[in-house]
Formats: sequence, C-alpha cells, structure tokens
Amino acid sequence: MIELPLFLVPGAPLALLILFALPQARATARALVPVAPLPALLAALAPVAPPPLALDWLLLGTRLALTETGATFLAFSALLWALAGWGAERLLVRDPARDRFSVCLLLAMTGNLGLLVAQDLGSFYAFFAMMSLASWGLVLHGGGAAQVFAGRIYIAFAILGEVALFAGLAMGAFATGTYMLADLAQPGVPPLALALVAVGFLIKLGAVPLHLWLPLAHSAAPAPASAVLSGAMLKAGLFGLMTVLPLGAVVAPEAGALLAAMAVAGLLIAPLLGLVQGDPKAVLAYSSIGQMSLMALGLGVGLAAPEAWPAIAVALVLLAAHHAFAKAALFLGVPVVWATGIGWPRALVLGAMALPAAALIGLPGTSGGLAKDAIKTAVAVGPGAWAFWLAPALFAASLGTACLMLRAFALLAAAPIRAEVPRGVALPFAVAVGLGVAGLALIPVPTHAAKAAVPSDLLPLAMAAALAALTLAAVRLARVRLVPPAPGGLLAAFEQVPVPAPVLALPAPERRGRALAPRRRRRPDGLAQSGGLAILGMAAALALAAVMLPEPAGSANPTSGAPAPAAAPAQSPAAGD
Amino acid sequence: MTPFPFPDLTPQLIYHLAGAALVGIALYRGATSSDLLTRILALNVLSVGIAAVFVAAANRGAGAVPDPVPHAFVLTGIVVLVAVTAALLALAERIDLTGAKSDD
Amino acid sequence: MIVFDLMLAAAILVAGWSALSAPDRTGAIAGFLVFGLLVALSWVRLDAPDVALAEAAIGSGLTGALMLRAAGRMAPPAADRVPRAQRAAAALLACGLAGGLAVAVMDLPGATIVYDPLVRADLGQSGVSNPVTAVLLNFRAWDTLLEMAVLLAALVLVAALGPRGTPRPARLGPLYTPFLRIMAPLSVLVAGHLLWLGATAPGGAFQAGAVLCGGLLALYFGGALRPAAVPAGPLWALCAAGVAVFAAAALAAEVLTGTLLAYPDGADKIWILAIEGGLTVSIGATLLLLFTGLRQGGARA
Amino acid sequence: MTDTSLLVLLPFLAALAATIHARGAAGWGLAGTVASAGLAAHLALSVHASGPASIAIGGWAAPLGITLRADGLAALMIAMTALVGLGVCVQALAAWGLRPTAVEDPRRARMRMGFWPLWLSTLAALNGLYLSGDLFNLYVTFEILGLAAVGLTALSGTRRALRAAFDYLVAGLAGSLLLLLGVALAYAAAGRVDLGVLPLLADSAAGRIAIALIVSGVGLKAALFPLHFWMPAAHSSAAPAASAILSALVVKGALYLALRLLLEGGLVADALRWGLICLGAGGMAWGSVCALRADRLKLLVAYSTVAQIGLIMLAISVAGDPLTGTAWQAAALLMLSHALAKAAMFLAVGRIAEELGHDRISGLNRSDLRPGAAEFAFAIAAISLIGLPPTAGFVGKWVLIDGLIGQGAWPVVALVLTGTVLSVAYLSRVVSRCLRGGPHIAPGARRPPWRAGDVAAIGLAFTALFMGLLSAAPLALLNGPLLS
Repeated sequence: MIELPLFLVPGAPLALLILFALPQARATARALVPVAPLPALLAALAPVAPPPLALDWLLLGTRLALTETGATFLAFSALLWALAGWGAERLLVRDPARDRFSVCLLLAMTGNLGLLVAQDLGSFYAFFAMMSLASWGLVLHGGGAAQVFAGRIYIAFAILGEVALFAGLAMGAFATGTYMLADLAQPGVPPLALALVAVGFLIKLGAVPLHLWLPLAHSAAPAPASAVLSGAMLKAGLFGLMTVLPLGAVVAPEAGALLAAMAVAGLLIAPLLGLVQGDPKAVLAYSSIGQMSLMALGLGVGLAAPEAWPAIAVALVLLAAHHAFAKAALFLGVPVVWATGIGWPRALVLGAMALPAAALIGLPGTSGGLAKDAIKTAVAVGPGAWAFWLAPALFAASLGTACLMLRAFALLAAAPIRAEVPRGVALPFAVAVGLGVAGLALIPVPTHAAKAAVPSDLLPLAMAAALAALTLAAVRLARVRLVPPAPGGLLAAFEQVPVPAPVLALPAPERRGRALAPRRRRRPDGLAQSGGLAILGMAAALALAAVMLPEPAGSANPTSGAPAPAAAPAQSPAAGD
Repeated sequence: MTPFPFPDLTPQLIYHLAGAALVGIALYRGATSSDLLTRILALNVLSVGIAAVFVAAANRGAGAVPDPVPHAFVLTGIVVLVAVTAALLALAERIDLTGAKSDD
Repeated sequence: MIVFDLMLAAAILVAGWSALSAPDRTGAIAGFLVFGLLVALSWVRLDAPDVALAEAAIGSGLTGALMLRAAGRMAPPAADRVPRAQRAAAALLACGLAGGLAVAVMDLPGATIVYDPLVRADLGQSGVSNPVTAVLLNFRAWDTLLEMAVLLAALVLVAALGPRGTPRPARLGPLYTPFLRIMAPLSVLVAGHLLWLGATAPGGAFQAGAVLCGGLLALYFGGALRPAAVPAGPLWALCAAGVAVFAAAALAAEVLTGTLLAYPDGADKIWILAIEGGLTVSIGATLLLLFTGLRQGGARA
Repeated sequence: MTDTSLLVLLPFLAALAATIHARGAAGWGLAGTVASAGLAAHLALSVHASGPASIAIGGWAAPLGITLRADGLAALMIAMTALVGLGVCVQALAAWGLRPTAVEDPRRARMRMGFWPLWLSTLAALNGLYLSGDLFNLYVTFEILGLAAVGLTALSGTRRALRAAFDYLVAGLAGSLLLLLGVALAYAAAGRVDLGVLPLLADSAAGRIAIALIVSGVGLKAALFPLHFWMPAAHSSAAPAASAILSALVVKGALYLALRLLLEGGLVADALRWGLICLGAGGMAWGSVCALRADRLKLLVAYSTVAQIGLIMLAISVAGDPLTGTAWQAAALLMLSHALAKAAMFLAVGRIAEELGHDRISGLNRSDLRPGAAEFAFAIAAISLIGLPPTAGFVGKWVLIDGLIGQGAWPVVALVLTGTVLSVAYLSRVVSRCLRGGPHIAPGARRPPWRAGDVAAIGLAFTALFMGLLSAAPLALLNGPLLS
C-alpha cells in the first residue's frame, strides 16, 4: 500500500480551489468536487496510519498527524463531504452562482479535513477559522432575506467563537511553551485558557445557550450544506473539545456539572423549540442540538469522572459517527421530497428516510441503538450519581428525537412540490441512506458488542407517537391552527421582519448623507485649526509627561554608556497591572 | 562689570529663550489661524526658533570658536525650508484660484 | 552688550509676532522681512556668519519674495473666527511648551562637547579650512546630497501643481536696463567669489547660489529672462545638473576608494570645488524656478 | 556593501531621469523600481547570510559622520517597500500606460509624467530612511518623503485633493519641525545627533523633552490618533496607486522610526510608553468608529488605516526590552502585513470605483455591474487586515499576543482582541455586500473583464495571504542581531 502524504488531506481540495481560478478549467473542477475528500478518506482507512509530517517553514511550524480518534472523524467527515459535494453538484445544476458555492464548499472542506489532522495550534486555528468563515458563504448562498438574517447571526457567533478560541489558544501556548495542540490537555494550562477554547468549540458544537445560530443557518443553507454543517462541522467542535480538554486526567466536577447542565438544557429545549417549527430543516436542526447535547453530556461525565473516560470516549466517537451519517441522510432527503410528487413516490422517499430516522431515535438493531448502548455501559463505570441521571437523560433524548422526527416527517409529507429542484438529487440521497444504515461498518469505529433488544427500547417511539396522536386530536377538536414561527426560536421574537440591510446593520446612508452636508461646508478651516491645536496639545502633553513623571527607580541610567540598561523599564507597563 | 541684575545672563541663554518663545508663538498662531499664508509664515517662524536653539547651543561663550556642525544643520534647514515653503505657496495659490472658481 | 542682546531678542519677538498677527498680508510679510533681518543680525552676534548670510539671502529675502508673489495672487484673508475657548487653550498649551523649553535650556547639563574635537582633528584631511564647508561637503555630505534632493522634489511639486499660466512680469522700462547690465555680471562674479571663498571663510555653494538667483531674478523682473518660454527639458537638466554631479561623484568615489563619498586622498579640495560649482548653478536655477514656476513637459494645454 | 548606497541613489537618479526625459517617465520608473527591488532582495539575502552591515559615509565615523546601517529590520522594511512598489507599479502602468500614444488624454499623460518621479523619490527617501543612522539625516529624508507624498496626493488635481495635499504638507512640515526641534534639544543636551544619542537623553530635562518632541513629530507623520486629522482626506482623495503608496508605505516610515527609537533605548520614560499605549488604543477605537460610519469606501479604508496604525503603535509601545523579548518583532510583522493588505485594498477600491463610477458603500450592491476580481481582492486583503490565519496579519497578532501574555499585560490583550472584532465589523460592511450580491442585482449581472489593475490588487492580496504561511522568512531576518 502506498503511503499517502498527509498534506494531501487539506491539499487536495485546496488544489481544486486553484483550478477554479481558471475559467477554462471550471467545468472539470466542478466535476471533481465530490472526489476532493478522497485522499482524506484513503488516509483514514489505511491499515497503517500515514506518517506524521512536519513543515517548519509553514506558519508557526506546521505538524500534521493522524490520531486514532482523528482517523474515525476524518473517515466519516470525508464521506460526508464527498456526498455533499455530489449532492450540491446535482441540486445546484441550474444555479448561476454555483461556482461561488463550490468555492466556499471547498474552502470549508479544506478547513474541516485539515483541522482533523492538524497537531499544532497555528494550523489548527487556521483550518478552524477557514471552515467557520467559508461556511458563512454557504449560509448566505440563497441570497434571500432569511439567508441574510441567518448569515448575520452566524457570522456574529462565528467571530465570537474565533476570538475566544484565538485568545484561549494563545494563552495556552504561552503557558505550555509549545505550539502543540495536544499539550493543552496537559496539567498546568490556566483554566481561563481552557474555558475560552471551550467556548469557541461549544459555539461550533451548538451547545445551549450558544446554539442560536444553528437552526437559522441549517434551515437557510442549501440542503447539502446543511448536511455537512450538521454532520461534519458540529463534530469539529466535539473533536476540538476531546483533544484539548484534560479528559481522563483531571477531576473537574464543577466544569463537568456546568457542561452537563448545558447538555440537559439542550436536551429539554431542543424538542420544545423544534416542535413548533414549520420548516423541516429547522426541525432537523433542533434534533441536532439535542444529539450534540447528548455528546456534551458525555464530555461532562468524562470531566467529572476521569476513570470512566476511556469507555466514554469510545462511545462518543461511535455516537458522533452514527449521528453524522444519519443526519446527513435526512438533510439530503429534504430536496428529494421537494422533487417528488405527493403519493407513492413520496411515500417511498419517506420510507427510505425512516431508516436513518429510526437510527437517530436509537431503535434496537440500528447504529443509534448501538451508540446509545455504548454510552450507557460507559457511564456505568463512573460514580453512581451520574449513572442515575443518565438513564432519564438518554430517555429524554430518544423521546425528543422521536417527537422531532415525527414532526419533520409530518411536515415533509405535506410539503408542496418545488419545480426548481432537479430530480437528480435522489441518487446522492440513496447512497446517504445506505451509509446511514451501514456506514459504521465501513469506517474504523471502535467496536462495541450489541446488547439484546428489549421491548422497552421501543418505548420512546411509542410515547412520541401517542403524544403526536393526542396533539393532533386536541388540535382537531379545539379547531385551532398551529402557526409555525420563523426559524430561530427565541431570536425570531427579536426580529420578526428581516430587512435586506447590510450585515451588522448600520444606519441608512441617505439620511446621513444629507446630515453631512452642512458639516462638510465648514470642515476645512475648523479641521486645520483643531489639527494645529492637537499638534500643540500632543507636544506639550508629551513634553510635560516626560519631564514631570519620574523614572521608575533603577531604570534611569546615570552612567549613560550602554543602551541595554536604559531599555530595561520596557517590561514595566506589563508589570504595572 | 555689567550693571545688569542677572550676572549669569549670557547672549547664548538670551537667544535660547528667544528661540523657545518663537516656538511658542509660532505654534499658537498655527493653532488659531485659518489663513493659509499665516500658517505658512508660522511654520517659517517655528523653524527660525529651532535654528535659534541650534545656534545658541553651538555657541561656547565669548571668545571660543563655535561648533560648526549645528551651523551646517541650520544652513541645510534654511534651504530645505525655502523649498517646502515654495511648494506650500504654490499649493495655496492653486487652492485659492480653484476655490474662487468652482468646488468640484 | 548684554543689553543690546536683550533688546535684539525682544525686537525679534515683536517682529515675529507682528508677522503672524498682522491683519493684512503686506503688513505680515513686511513684518517677516524685518524679522528675518533681525534674526540674521542675532546670528552674527552668536558667531555664525555663514548662517547669517544664508538667513538674510534665502530665509528672509527669497522667502519674502515668494510670499509677496503669493500674496499678490491670493484673495485677501478672511477674519479669523476662532472660538475663544480654543484660543485660550492654544495660548495655554503654547505657553506651557515654551515654558518647558525655557526651563529645559536653562538647566542644561554642562556643555557636552562631542563634535568640536572631532572636527578639529579631521579638518586637515577635509581639503578645506572653513569648518562649515568641511561639514557640509565632506563630513556630512550625505545630508547635503539629500538636501539637494529636497530642492528638486519641491521643484517637481511646484512644476506639477503651480498655478496655471504664470503671469509674465511687465518690463520695468529703460531706466532699469543699465542697472541690469551691471547687476547680472556682478552677481555672477560675486557668486564665484563666494564659492571660492567658501573653502576658507564664510560662504559656499548655498550663499553663492542665492546670489546667483538674485541676479537671475533681476533679469527676470527686467523682462530679459522668460523661463516659461524656454523648453522645460533643458531647464530641468540645469536644475538637476548639480545633484546629478554630486550623486555621480558619490558613486565615483565609492568606485575609486571603496567608500561612498570618500574622496580620493589629497584630491578633496578639487572634488569639493567641482561639486560646489555644479551645486551653485543648480541652486541658482532651482531657486529661480521655484519663484517663477515652470511648465512641465508640455503636457499642459 | 554597495547595496546600501545604491538603494538610495539608484531610485533617485531614476527620478532625475524621469523628470528630465518626461516622455519616457514610465520606462525610467519601471526600470528604477525593478532594479531597486533586485537590490532589496540582494540586501535581504546578504543580511540574512552574513549578518548586519553598516558603512560610514565618506569614511567619517559617527557621531561626526553619517552611517548607513542595514540590519534585519531595515532589510525587511526595504524588502516590503520593494514588494508593494512592484504591485503599485503594475497598477500605475495599467492605468496610465508605458509610453505616450499618438492621441492621448492630457490627464493621463499628466498623471504618467507626474507619478513616476514622485514615486521614485518616495522609494529613494524610504530606503534612505530605513538605512539612516542619524537623526538630522532622518529629518532631511523625511522632507523628501513628505514632499513626494504630497505630490502624490495632489496628483489627481481635484480641489479636494489639493486641499488635502495642503493640509498634508502643513502637517508633515509641522511634524518634521517638531522632530527637528527635538534634534536641536538633543544636541543641546548631549552634543551629538546620531542615533547613539538616544539612550543618553534620559538624564536631563532637555533630553526628555527632546524625546517627547521627536515622538510627537513622528506621531504626526504617522497619523497617530489624535494627530491623524490630515490623513483620511489625503489618503482618500488621491489616485488609487498614490493612495496605496501613501497608506501602505509612507506612514510606515514614521512607524519604523518609532520602532527604532524603542530599539535604541529612546522610549525610556515610562510615562511616554503609557501615553503611546493610550493613543494607540484611542486610534483603534476612533478609527474603527469612523470606519463604521464612513459612507465612502475609500474613506472607510483610510479610517481603517488610522485604526491599524493605532494597533501598530500599541505593539511598538508595549514591545518590551528588545534584548530579552521578541515582542517588538510583532510590530514589524504587523507593519509588513498592513503594507501588503492596505496596498491591495486601495488598489481594489480604486478598481471598484472605476468600474461602478462611485465608491459609496451603500451602492456597492445596487448596481448590475459586479467588479468581481476587485471585490475578491478586497475580501482577501480584509482577511489579512483582520488577522485571520493564514495571513501575515495573523502571525503578527499571534506574536504580539504571545509577547503580551508573556508580560502579563491582559488589558492590552483585551484591547487587541477588541480592535480585531471592530475591524471585522467595519470590513464586513463591505465584504458582505461583495459576497452576497444585492436585492437589485439580476442573476446575470454583468462582470467587467479583468484588467492589469486587478492583477496587481489580487497579487498583493495573495502575497499578504501567503506571507503568513512563509512567515519563517521575515522572522529569520528579524531574529538576526540588531544594530544599535
């Protein structure tokens, strides 16, 4: 087997990006987008992990390597990106701006695949930022009011996350003295640094209350983009947290409890808000929040009970991979539903979608059932309190997911046909369903023995169905009509009418233009004089400061020979605070 | 020998202080005048004030040979300043001409 | 004599203030001319005759002429409408700064003498005996080279931006012509003398260039010289000649001796005089063109 | 080392040639720029290989004579100037042509004949400034730089440009004179004016006032808040190539001098450092607010320069002891990234304005014409300016924050991050419009063909982008020994 150089993992999509710059080569480049993640997939599936790579001349010294966890994440991410590229090619076949979409997709792909193999802070942050910012283009792609609004919220959260991440990584790098990502998990890193990094990742992961961007972005983006947003990019947050948190090494019950509280909030809020949505993609997005919260719960347990972490880690990877495949299949199914007429074709499509949905609910025999099992067994190792709380949490997750799935299917079943959606989207969807069913067998996930199915595993679905039937009956009897709010949950209350104004809205220019006119007229003279005054004031103030304020003791240099001692007070501004 | 009440007052110090005062005057007018020509004049006065500091510092008191290097600095400064003044005046005239005609 | 110095300093301050606060332009410029002459006088008092010469000829004379030309072309000034608060703030700050400077110069640490012994030690090797010329053209010739670049840059700016259509001065009539016949050759003679003198006594390229410019200005006002009628190329070449010679000499010296601007041993005086000759011509021409303006390359309609 | 003298004299002689032989100005200009870039590359390589070098002009050693000194910092600045210069030259050639044509627009001819001598003078002055080791020599160099820069501002000849040029020249002259006053006081206090005088100035009141005056002069030249009053008008009313030079290169001269002052031990007074930190932070805030409120694209970019200068000044004043820390390198890297990105940005804005016929931000996505290439260049430059990876701005900010954390200066870290967020805010006003199109744009909006000006902007923007990837090269230069 040929050893695949690791730089090809982010390098292949990047190279394709360069091809897009040449107008003549665009058709070829477009066709190649689905195979751009191929090197990543090969690297992840190789029986022997590719050798680490050190590029000292790049950034702050780039180190690429593939860890065991990274290989799993890389495998399902690469598969998902390939599917998304293929799906986008077929969905946007008539879109005049599809090249822009492809470029953004490739950039985000480069970032996502690259961060999974990056081992040093500089390149990790670079890839992470590349992924986050390029996704802005994916969210904005449709160009409508909803997209503009979603884009605005998305970029605000993304930048917030970037800044927190950057600050945290910089502090961590200083504390550890190295630029290696894995060193952040060593003891001795200031908690503030870890907290900042965690905030950056939790925003990406969509943990409540940092989730506000997520449903908006998922419902605004085209379906293939939603598939990778939910399937691959949210997982990047999880991957980051698993890499940098000192899991399994440090007991941090407070942090664990905080994380668990956020997770439980997510588990509760996701179905509540998701059920009232009118857009199936928004409903699916809320279900992602619920699932990611479950993973955050696993992290919380790992922080509080280090002895349980090895088992939890295995379960989390399994859960992530399963969710990635299932959710991607569901998102890719949405445009297929739009393209098929109401009747048996649609029933067929919905039937196919039911397979990943069942996996997501965690029915026995599906990948979801396996993952749920795994996490249950893993947590049993930890302290009793955690295990005690986990069973209801898992049940709530399953119940919530089941309700959300039923809601999504109801909406999909009634969705009108959209003539503009090409029929070609069905093929990627079929492959995605196949992956959703059998995906875990294809990629190197940690194995877990399946437990025999018991009837109680079906309880969440049954309860959800009963609840749905009851609600339907109540609605019919009371003769009320459910008016779904705009996607965005709470945020929708703040901005009912999205305006097509610029991002980070600023006052309209016309009025200010008029207001400027009189100011402009008296500008030159006043400017010159206040400028003169500023010069005078600056010179006088600095001179005064230089003369009046005494030098700190020991810094004055009476012998005045060498410059070295005179430069010593340089450190004092820092010491001053 | 001198009946003046400040015995250590030397010509050097007097012109030093005059230079300081000229700097103050020039900067004050630069900050309070809107007339282009006055501001150009103020900059010229400022440079004379600086030259006074240089030349006074070069002087080593009566009888001693003064330091030639600051003299060279002031000579250079005078020529540089006349060049910049010419450029400033050309600009000011042009602004005045175009200003009278139109405001584009 | 201290009393004379005090009175002179006070007169300088009064002249300076009146130049900056006169309500009309002519008064302001007249104040500035007087100010320049008084300052030149004070330089003489401080044993700086080279500087006094240059200040009188260039700093006061030529600048005053430039100002007068500009004042004639510009609209009269509008009355200042500066808020009283700004005035007060400016006055306060200016007093503070001037006071700070005064305090600083009053308790200067005892004279630190750095340059004097160095100049005295090296003067013998510099090729000239006037220390100021030695500094300008040998010890710190790089400054002088860049200073010529400033002159040329200003000329480029004036040529590109000067007011369109330089008004031609009226001929000053027949009475003026005999004066010109004496003036023009005399200025060339005096400039040559100053140039030669600069090696040993106060004088040198800048003073000589200023005198040359004075003679050229006389010709210009007499109507005998019309730079606007001359093609721009040769005029530019004349202005650039000095600095081109200087830069070429700098590089040639580097080729000959291995060090930039290090003249070959024993030939310092010849090199310096050659450079100064070029500089004098260029300074005279450049100062004149700064005054009269010049058309650039024929691009102007 | 013949490099050092030729780096100044060669562009200068080319400027003379371009002035005298005005018809071939562009040819002379191109030759001078390219030759100077070659010399700059050679200088950088030789400094990297064999360490810093200095020559005493005329064989007269400092303090009496003037030395030209080329260490890693100076070589990096000179290389930066050459790199940006090449990009700007491509734009100038594209806009105004190489040689006169038979029937020619007089404005085009005037710009071509005016631009090249002024640019070459700017180049010579900047190189001289980076190499100079003498305060009075720096004053003279600043005057050449100031005059050439004013010429570039006024080149377009509009009333706004002339007015801005006048204010610029007055402010520049005032700054030079403050510097000269500082030099005079330094002479009065210590008897010499080479850069070696700086550490001696802390001992007397006159010396400290001298430093304060030099810093105010430099601040005025660098458009440090609140002395930036002349700058937005000057930078926004010049022609695109001129704006790029002014904003990317000319202010760097003054900032470099401020950094030199620090490295030579001149910023000794602690109060002065705190003052500069406050001014830098103020500049970041005020520049950002004005950029957020600007209604014209060029003005937005000019105000962003105010904010970025604030950041660089902040980096310079907190940089710490150059002998023990490496935080001062952040300032150099930030200057490098700002030069590349800002030049690209001004060129891109120039192209956008040329295609749309205006540069109102509100109208960017209201026309059915999309200057895609220029918008793309703007977006890339914005990424570098914000400091996102992998750009040079990112590496600069990284080194800065690393150094700040090393000193425990947390409030300053917060300031830098706030400044970053603000820069995202004002730049996204433009980038978002470029990215998403607008409600009034038909799907088949007309795209103008690429021009050479676009190539210059995109080239510079990508250089800024990849300079971060290759930041080992500038850091290797900066890690070499310094001359002081």
